[in-house]
Amino acid sequence: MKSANSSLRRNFIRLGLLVVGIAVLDVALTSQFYRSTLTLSLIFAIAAVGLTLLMGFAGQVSIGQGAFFGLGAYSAAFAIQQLGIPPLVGLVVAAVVPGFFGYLIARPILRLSGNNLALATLALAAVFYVVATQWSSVTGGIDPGITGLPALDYFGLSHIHVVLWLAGICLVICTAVALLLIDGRFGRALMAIKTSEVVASCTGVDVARTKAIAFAIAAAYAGIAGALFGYFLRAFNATSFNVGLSIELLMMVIVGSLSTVWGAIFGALAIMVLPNLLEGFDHAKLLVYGLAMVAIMMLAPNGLGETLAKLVTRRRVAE
Amino acid sequence: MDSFLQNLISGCLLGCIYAMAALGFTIVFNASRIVNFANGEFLMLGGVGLAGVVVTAGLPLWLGVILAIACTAFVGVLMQVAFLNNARSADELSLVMLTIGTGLAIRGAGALIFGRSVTFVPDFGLFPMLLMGDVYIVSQGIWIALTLVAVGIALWYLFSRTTFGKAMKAASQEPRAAALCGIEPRQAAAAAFAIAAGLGGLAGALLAPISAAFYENGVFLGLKGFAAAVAGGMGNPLGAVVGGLIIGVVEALSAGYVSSGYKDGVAFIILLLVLLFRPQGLLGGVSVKRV
Amino acid sequence: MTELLKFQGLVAGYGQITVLKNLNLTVNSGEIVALVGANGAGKSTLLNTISGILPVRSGNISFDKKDLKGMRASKIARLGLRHVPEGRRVFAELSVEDNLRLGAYGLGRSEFEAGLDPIYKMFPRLVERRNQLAGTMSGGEQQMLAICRALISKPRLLMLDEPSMGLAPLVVAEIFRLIKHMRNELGIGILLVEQNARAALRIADRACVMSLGKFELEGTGQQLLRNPAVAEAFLGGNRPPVAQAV
Amino acid sequence: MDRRQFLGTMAGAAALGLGKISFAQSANELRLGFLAATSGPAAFLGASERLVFDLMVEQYNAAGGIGGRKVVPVTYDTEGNSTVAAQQLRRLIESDKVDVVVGPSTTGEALVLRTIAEESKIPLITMTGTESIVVPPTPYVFKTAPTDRHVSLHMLQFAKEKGWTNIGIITSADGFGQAGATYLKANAEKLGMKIALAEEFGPRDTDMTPQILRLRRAGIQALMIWSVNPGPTIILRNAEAAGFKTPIINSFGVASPALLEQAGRSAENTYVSTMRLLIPDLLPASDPLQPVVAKIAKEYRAKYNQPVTTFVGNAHDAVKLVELAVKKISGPLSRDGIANAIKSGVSFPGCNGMMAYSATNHGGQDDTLSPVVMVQIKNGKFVPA
Repeated sequence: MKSANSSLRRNFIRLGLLVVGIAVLDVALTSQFYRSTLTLSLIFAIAAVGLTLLMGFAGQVSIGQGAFFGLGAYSAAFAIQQLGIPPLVGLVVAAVVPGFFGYLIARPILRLSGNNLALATLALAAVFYVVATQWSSVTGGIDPGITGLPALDYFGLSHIHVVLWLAGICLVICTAVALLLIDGRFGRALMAIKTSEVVASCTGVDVARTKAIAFAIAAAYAGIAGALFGYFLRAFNATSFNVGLSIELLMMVIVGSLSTVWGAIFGALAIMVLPNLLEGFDHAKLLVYGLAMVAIMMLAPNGLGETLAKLVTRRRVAE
Repeated sequence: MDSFLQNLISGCLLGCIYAMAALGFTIVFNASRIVNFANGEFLMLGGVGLAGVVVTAGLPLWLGVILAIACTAFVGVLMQVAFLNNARSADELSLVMLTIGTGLAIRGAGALIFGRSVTFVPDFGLFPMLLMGDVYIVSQGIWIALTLVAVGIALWYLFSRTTFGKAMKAASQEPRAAALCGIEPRQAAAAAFAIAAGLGGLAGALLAPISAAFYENGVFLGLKGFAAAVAGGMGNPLGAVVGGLIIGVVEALSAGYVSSGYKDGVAFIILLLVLLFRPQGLLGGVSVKRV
Repeated sequence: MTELLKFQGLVAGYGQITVLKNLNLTVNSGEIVALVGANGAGKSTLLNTISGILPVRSGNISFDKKDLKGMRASKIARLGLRHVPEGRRVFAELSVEDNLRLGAYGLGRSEFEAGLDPIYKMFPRLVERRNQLAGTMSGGEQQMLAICRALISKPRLLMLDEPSMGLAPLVVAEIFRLIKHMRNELGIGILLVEQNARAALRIADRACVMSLGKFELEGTGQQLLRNPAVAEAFLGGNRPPVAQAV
Repeated sequence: MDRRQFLGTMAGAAALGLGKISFAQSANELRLGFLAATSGPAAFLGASERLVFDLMVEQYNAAGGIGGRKVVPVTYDTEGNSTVAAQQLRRLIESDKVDVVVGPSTTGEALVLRTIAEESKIPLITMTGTESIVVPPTPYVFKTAPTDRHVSLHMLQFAKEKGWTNIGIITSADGFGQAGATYLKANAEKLGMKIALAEEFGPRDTDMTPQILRLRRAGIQALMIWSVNPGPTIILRNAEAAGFKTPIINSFGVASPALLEQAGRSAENTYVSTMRLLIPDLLPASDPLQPVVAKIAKEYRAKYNQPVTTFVGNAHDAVKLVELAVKKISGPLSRDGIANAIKSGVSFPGCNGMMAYSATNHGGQDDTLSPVVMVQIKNGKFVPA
């Protein structure tokens, strides 16, 4: 137990460093472009941390997080525009609604496993996309979608600064909650389920309920991220929440590392920055991006983050 | 009644294409237990390849179809030999991501080589359009249906009458035991990829005259093919065909009687329902459990 | 009697773990060499390394004077060195006859049909079940099928991994009869890994006791049967006779 | 080690931010940003817009720039994705320090970019048709394409003149189609016409026969299609096959010579409501836009050896607007200066109509002259209807 506590302490030190890192970057980045890339990375990292909890720790694959991301964005927008709820409270709505739906859906869907679970969640994302494009009285469809979300210029700071910090704070809180959950009874139950559901249920874990809660948490995280995404752009439409988004979120987790929440944060940053680095390839961008993914999955199947981390350790040991 | 019949026929033709996409998934899954997310891109490649050869380069149609099949089959083998074979991890998830990455790369390459425009290819011709009162079947539809029948028979023959087909099945069920019998599992997998990709190329080429070739078509065809393969029972070729036809028909009927906007969701709702209530698929038998 | 399989200084393992530590052995045609040892001694690892499933780290290994190092499993199988893996591993979703057909994979159709007759003669039960899915047969039948699947290719050396595991005593007896038949009538060299050490040593011409990746003792089957250390470790040496009978 | 990895990443990100190339801003240049989807589903718009942009920039610089200012183009692909578009716009503003941005070409992207342009105070000249982009006008956002309202009104008025008042519509389930459906329905009501049946189809559908059959049963006098290819071509083919004889009017979404090639015989006798660029050689000399349209069409064909699409006009007029605004400024260029120059009044005959920008009109078209004309396909050619 002592080692677990010390690892928890180490993780919280890292969390502190994350805050410092964001602050340093906020000052260091003079360009709104890089600042907005950072903001988007932080936003996607929230969803990725949730997905890591579900995939890395509970062992349940989901290619449907984009649906909850979109659901969060729409419910926050609805809360603000139709119900007159302030944006900060809107974030809570954006966590609760997807979390609730996630819990409802999780019970039947998580009876599946492996490829079938992946496909079922993929189907979920596809169905959500169709509903988002068609239910235009609520979502605005593809055109115009949701427009006219308020600028968040609190404390005399500009919208982009406020969203950056809002995303940063949400990421830190969500990561802290994830770390505490992993470290506690719930985390042990998740890992027991990942190892063997039969063994887990024999040791008194309510497998179905635990999995459903993990799914609901991942959905809530995705929802918060979706709401922040909507706040950030102030206008969005259904095309942002197609199946590609779900796959991108999955990539973030896998490219980072499945075994730690830090991998998810790293992965979100990597996936957001990578396309910008490929700008020079112009028309070959998609080809190069695909090949880069292939190379990562071939050479670093445990995630780029984890592999880089190992390289660093090995060099340090060699020194 | 006529319009019901017409919807049914339209749905069947659409279903034939989905079925061919689904067959590709099933063949690859049968030989290597990999869910190949790049499968839809094979169809895309067949379409834009045919368009490139026939419309841009002006070669005859029959040659274009052969080239489209040969090129996609080559891409399929390349994918297996260069990427999947050399993956460091055989973990299901990283292999799936590998196929997703390959799919992106194929899409990018397709756009780069064949351009980004929407291109129609001339009908294959030969058959007249069938007209029965208000109900009709377009000539290309006859091509598609006949091809599916031919492909179905060929695949049935391959997998249940030839030793090589059985070796492919064996290699996926028990790769080690197959290797110990002198079967090279990698060869079996490469052959499966060649067949699946070639089939995708053929389906894409058949589709190009009626829906146009476009480098982004692969995603949507892949997803529908997927839904069909899983609904019919992953790994069961007959199931892939039945799954494809069911999804095609239900889509056409829901477009005809409910709403064309929500139609695209239908395939995935079927997929969800099948997964929840019959995870082995509509035609999937109870698999033989090892003792 | 000709020399078939020979390895010297064989080292192999999984990942960063070395399991086999410097092993030397020769197996000739028409003899049974038994490998006995506790769980985890490395017996299955040795067979997997010989048949090409696991790579050879270092050492020499040859079959019929051909270097096996770096050769793929499928190619080794076609040389006439067949491995019947632990747990039988029949192709459950194929018919019995298709299983046998794949055993003769790479051989001509006529050779397969010629090989089928003697096998069906030996096991009339397989004829009855030729169209049944292999996975639906009993454990003993599956084991017979797994051995026949290897036998149909007319191998010169057969490696059997735990052929008697989990089977009823009558079936075990039948399997051991088959093993002797293959040596005596067909002149096949056999490398046999068995938990049932007593039965294995009884029919073996030579035997090795394996422990922690090394050969601890070598000798004829009879020598090892009489060796008190072996009896102590594997044959339930000092236990009362009643327990042995069970 | 995790900390190392983390710090390394942060340092890398910081280096990205700090290490960017800083451009030496010269007083004698116009830094002109351009955003359009040259890949993705909207590439059919962006690709030709990008070509004419490149062509015009080349011409300006060959002639010594705009008002003596060298034009420095910076272009990015938005992939038709509004998130990517937002990122690229920020990059243009912050890293590339452009003075004005032309683009994007889809409504979804434009709606997102509008808020950023207003926040960052950069003039943005969009090439989209959605009126809500510039109504009510915001200080920095303009547009050049005819609005969906203009085009839908034109289609409906044409039908009304022909005596077709019972109308069926079929639109794609994407942004373009959904906007078209909305405007067709609203304007039909204003004109006292009836939309008997409104059908939709998925942008990647392969067979619209079910919709065609239902439209046939509805007893309509004319069918209006509002989508971009391949959908409309498939509809024309399905309609021909099903013996659908009702007149068909396509929107400007298919206004491209490719339609003749792809739809072939099935497009015969159908109508297309299009910007003038589709028929540059058939415009009457009396048409005030004829010289402009004929000139750019000739130059485009000469340079790229391919037929000109109507969307070229959207980019042409946008660049032209920039040119005229910049020419009005005598001192150093500024973003506010360009926006104010446009708002103080810029008028010119464009490809998309008599453009007249002012403080209240950020959309350009001046309502005295329809930005679109109706053409019919006869013997495999477009002719004025």
